[in-house]
Amino acid sequence: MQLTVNIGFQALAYASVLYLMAVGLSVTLGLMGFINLAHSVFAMTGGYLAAIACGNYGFPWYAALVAAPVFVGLIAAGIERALYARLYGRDELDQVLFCIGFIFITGALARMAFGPLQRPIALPNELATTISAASFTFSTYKIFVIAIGALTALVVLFSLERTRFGSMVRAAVENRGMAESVGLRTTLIFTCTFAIGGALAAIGGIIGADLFPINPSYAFDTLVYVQIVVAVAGLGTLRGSFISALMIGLIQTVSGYFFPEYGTILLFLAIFLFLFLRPQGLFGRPGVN
Amino acid sequence: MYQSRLTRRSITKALFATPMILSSRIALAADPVKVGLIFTTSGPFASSGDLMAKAAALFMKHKAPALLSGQKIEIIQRDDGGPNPEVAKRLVQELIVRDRVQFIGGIQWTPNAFAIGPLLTQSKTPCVLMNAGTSSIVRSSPFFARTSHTIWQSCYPLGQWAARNKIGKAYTLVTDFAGGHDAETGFTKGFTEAGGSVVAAVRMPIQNPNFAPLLQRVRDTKPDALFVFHPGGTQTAAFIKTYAEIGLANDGIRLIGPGDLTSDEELPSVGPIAKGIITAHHYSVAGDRPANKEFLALWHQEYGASLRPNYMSVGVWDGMRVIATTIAANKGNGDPDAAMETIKKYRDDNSPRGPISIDPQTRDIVQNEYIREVRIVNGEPYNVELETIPAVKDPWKSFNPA
Amino acid sequence: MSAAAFNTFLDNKHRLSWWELTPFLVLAILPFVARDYLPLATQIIIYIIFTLSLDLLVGYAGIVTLGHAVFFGIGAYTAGIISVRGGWGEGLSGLLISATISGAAGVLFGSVVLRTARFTLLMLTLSAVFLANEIANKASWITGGVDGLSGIDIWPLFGIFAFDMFGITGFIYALAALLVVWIFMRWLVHSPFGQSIAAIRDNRSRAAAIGIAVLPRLVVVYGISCAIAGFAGALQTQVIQFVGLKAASFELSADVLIMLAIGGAGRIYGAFLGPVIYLAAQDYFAKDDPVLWQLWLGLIVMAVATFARGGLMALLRRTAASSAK
Amino acid sequence: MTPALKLTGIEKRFGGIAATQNVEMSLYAGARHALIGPNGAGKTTLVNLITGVHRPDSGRIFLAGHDVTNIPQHRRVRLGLVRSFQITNLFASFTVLENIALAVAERENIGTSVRSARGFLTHIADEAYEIARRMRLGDVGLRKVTELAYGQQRLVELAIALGHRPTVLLLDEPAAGLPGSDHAIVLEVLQELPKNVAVLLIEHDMALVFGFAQTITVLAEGAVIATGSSAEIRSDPQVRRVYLGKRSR
Repeated sequence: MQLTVNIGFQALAYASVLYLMAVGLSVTLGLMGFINLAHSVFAMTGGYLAAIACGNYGFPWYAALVAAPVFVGLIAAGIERALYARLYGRDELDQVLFCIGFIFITGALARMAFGPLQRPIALPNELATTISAASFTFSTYKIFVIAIGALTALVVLFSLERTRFGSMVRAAVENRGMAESVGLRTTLIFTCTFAIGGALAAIGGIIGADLFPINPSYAFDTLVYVQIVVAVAGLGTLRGSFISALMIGLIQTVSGYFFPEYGTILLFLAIFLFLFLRPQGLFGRPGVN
Repeated sequence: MYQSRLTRRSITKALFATPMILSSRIALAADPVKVGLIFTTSGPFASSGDLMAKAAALFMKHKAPALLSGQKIEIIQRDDGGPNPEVAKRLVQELIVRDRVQFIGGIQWTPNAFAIGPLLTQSKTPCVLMNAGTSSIVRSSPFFARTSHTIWQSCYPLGQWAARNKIGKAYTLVTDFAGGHDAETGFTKGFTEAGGSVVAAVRMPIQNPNFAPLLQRVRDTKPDALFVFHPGGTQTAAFIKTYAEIGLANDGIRLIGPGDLTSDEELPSVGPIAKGIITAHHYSVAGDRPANKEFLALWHQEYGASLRPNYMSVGVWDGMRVIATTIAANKGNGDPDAAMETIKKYRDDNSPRGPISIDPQTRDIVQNEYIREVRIVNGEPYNVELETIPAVKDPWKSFNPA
Repeated sequence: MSAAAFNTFLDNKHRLSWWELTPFLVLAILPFVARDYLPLATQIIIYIIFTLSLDLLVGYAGIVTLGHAVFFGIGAYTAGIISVRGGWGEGLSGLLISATISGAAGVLFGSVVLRTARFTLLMLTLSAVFLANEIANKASWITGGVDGLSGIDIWPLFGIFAFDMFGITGFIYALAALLVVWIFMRWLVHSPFGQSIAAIRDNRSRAAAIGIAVLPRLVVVYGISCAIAGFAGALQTQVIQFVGLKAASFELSADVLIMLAIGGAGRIYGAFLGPVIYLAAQDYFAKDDPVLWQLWLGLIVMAVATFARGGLMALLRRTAASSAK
Repeated sequence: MTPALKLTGIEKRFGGIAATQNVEMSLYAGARHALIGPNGAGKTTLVNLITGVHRPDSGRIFLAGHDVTNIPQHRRVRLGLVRSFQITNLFASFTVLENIALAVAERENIGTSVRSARGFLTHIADEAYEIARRMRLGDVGLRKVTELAYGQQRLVELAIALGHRPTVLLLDEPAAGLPGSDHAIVLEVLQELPKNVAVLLIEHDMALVFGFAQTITVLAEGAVIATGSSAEIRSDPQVRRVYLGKRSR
């Protein structure tokens, strides 16, 4: 019992971070067919901004958690218009290379500006504590992380289902040609969703800094985890990411607990077999590729 | 100088026979002696390599001129990008063949050190290991000497100390590579010989993003202490944070390990939660010795007050001193056997870490080990030295005679 | 315009031009002019062979993969294990055994993953390379794990030429291997089989409609490419007498993709240019400032992807065409 | 006499929608047969079923008496069943003649050959040129297909199909996207097709259909509603209602 709760709790915290870091990706992929291996760059940027703001300028952590993602969202919008937009519709080789180049550049810039050491983001005191209930001990911080993850998932789902913007995004993801023919401005929709995706990744970068430490090779270190969340969720779906992040979080945590020596093998073996048996992912439609 | 010797005949000869490069390496005293240094200054482990490179530069600027009395040294620094033995091997090959260095130094990683051993033997190039800590490395070539430490040097005495200090059951958690294996076996031997018992021994991947489930398992096993070895750097803070968060400290499970666990430069970013961790190691910035004070003064003057050096920096600092002393003693004549003889006699009673010497039999370092505890001094966490175990030789070599 | 004109056209397109031999001429004189650079040149040759194998997939068959280092790694480890665990140090047979094993692995892997396309294919190859890396890491009793596999002893070639520290034997050995691979590749891509592979790349559905069994033919190409990649891996093991985890890493997969893109895919000689430029520039710039090198590399790769599709080969071809006018 | 192509009771559903319902059809050698129907009638689906891109849910397909219902596309091609595409579908990095030669090479079974390091063997080159000449592509044979005008690309589309010496040829809207003035050339080319080939022409342009076909089948909502000569079809009241009615809407 205690074990289940502890493992579930850790898995949920891990999944929340992964979900935030990856949710924007499914949009990039679904909407424009762009294979964005460099999505973690936005999480890294968010992490660095928060670390510098809090560490060097005494910014309150909560303020950074709000301000940094907004800032990253704006940067993401600019980069999407200036760079990404040039490669829509290109073959996957060009897109993959573009992303690798982008990761190299941002990694080098981060190293030049902030040095090679990892940048800690100091937590507010009230979060750096533990809460005990009965025989359980939970980290307050992780509870906060899970809350943010769950909240974001709810907000994303709600706005997709219930808002005008959300229905436009859904229409554009599911059938871009049709959406354009009824007059939706897909370019604008895409820039907006790209920016939102970047901002969410930035939140993930900040609150996940203990799981994925902020350092210049961040985007490479996290690349595969973020990509497989989307691959497992499936293309053309915006709802599967949370469940897929949760599955990966569970595999990571359970194998880390019971088979610490073989955790990574099990994770990638599971992903490989899953994708082979179900190439469209959990919620993707067959044939969307 | 070298280029002019490459006549057509020597090239033809080189193509058809294994040439003697020894002759081409003998330089006049006025020529700079070339020293090749290999550090890890890019990739995920760049932070520690940076501290090593800074120590080398600091030594060359402030200490080398006085030692060398006019003899010039040219440093050629290379980046191996992390535990990449194939890269290290190619770099060393180029340093020897293309740049004609007389000494190799640096080498943060055990696998990289093993990869270059045959090259050193073949070319007779002395190499001073300034970090890699697996005991058996120095046996792989007679041209290796070490100024850093061996992992057994700290882990074996730590095992003995733990058994003496009310730790009956220990859980070991080490990174799965040669260094980690040394830590596991060294600690276990010292600990069990003194009466302790190891309840579980887990090896974790070298790049592990998620310590939580590993530590949750430790908590559920309820040992008296958790012995941990990982290669420092970015993992330090993440590990200790998770340790605090899972609540191991609350359950009274003590965290112990070699000094890599609480590497000095990372402690400020870990913060007060590191308090109480017990480690055994040969160097702490908090070490109360005049030579250390001087070293730190130079360091902070050069690199600012906020950046701390660590044990790796000191390994390089002393290693550079070994190389400079050797060059001065042999007047830069480039004879590798003479150089090795000089190195074997090296001793320095005033290293920042205390008295050190090179064991002439094993070419490995002999130094004090300190049992330290992380304490908050002036608001910042430091490894405060509690006990001194003087002049420790590498225990592994006495248990495994050549 | 006549049938004869078409024959002439085909002749011109497929026959060997004099300039195709220039890379070999340049490499052949290298030992006489730049002896100190032989280890670097040998590394470049090994990467040329590896890049050629990727060119067959990406450039000719249109299959983009993020996991080609899996097969380089299989070849590299096979060659190392034969020597260290098997005690067999004969070089040529080591190369052949390693290439055969990675080719067979490629056929198996290809017949699984080639049923998917685009993103899923990329993700399968990506998880495969992380999986392979972790297997090599964990199976340390035969691979040496993170510490790598050392103690590889390759007997002197033909019992005479030992692998020396200066890399002269290694260089000539690698150069001969490159020559063999190049002759094979050139012959393959200019054959009707090679043309049909390019037809599949251009248009899969039309290829099926003219009677090409698309999947089996791609699987064959995949196997061939993996065999060549394994051949390159084995060559590296034998020459540097060490195998580490990097031989089967995502990092290496990305590096080789970059080299191919800089040189230009689908043209054979792009696979020559890319590694030369990449490794020579890395040797020159990265030593002093790896961070600045990473920045420049990133900028170049992004620029190639965005503006200079077809890499240097396309650029050279355009320059040649405009100067001919 | 065995029909060159025979369909019996072909059914195909996508999700809940019946794309093809109980289609029966027979083409004999030398047939000039047209398949017409409004947009969405299931014409292209039928072509995909015949060629093997999709498998029917029920029904059987016979090629010269052999049941080919369950064999893959490339093997049907080898049995002489060849198609052209409605949307131009060429090998973009090759010249016109190479496009044709690729098809000829597959028919000759040398697509897997590595004997010749010169690309294609001489007799294949000769045959490719001959087909190009017949299709009025002789002059542009050495141009990349992507450099051609659209009308010429449509002709390459046909030429590739002929490269296989088909016994049954499915032409999916060969004149699609061409201005009316060019239809005459297409008709001319079609009328010069080898006499013994069974041709199934799918087309919207009525002038082309009536000019070419001896027999016409009308498809609506996946089902055959009429088959007959052009005169019979013109006067069929159901066809007028369903087909022409829809078109005029």
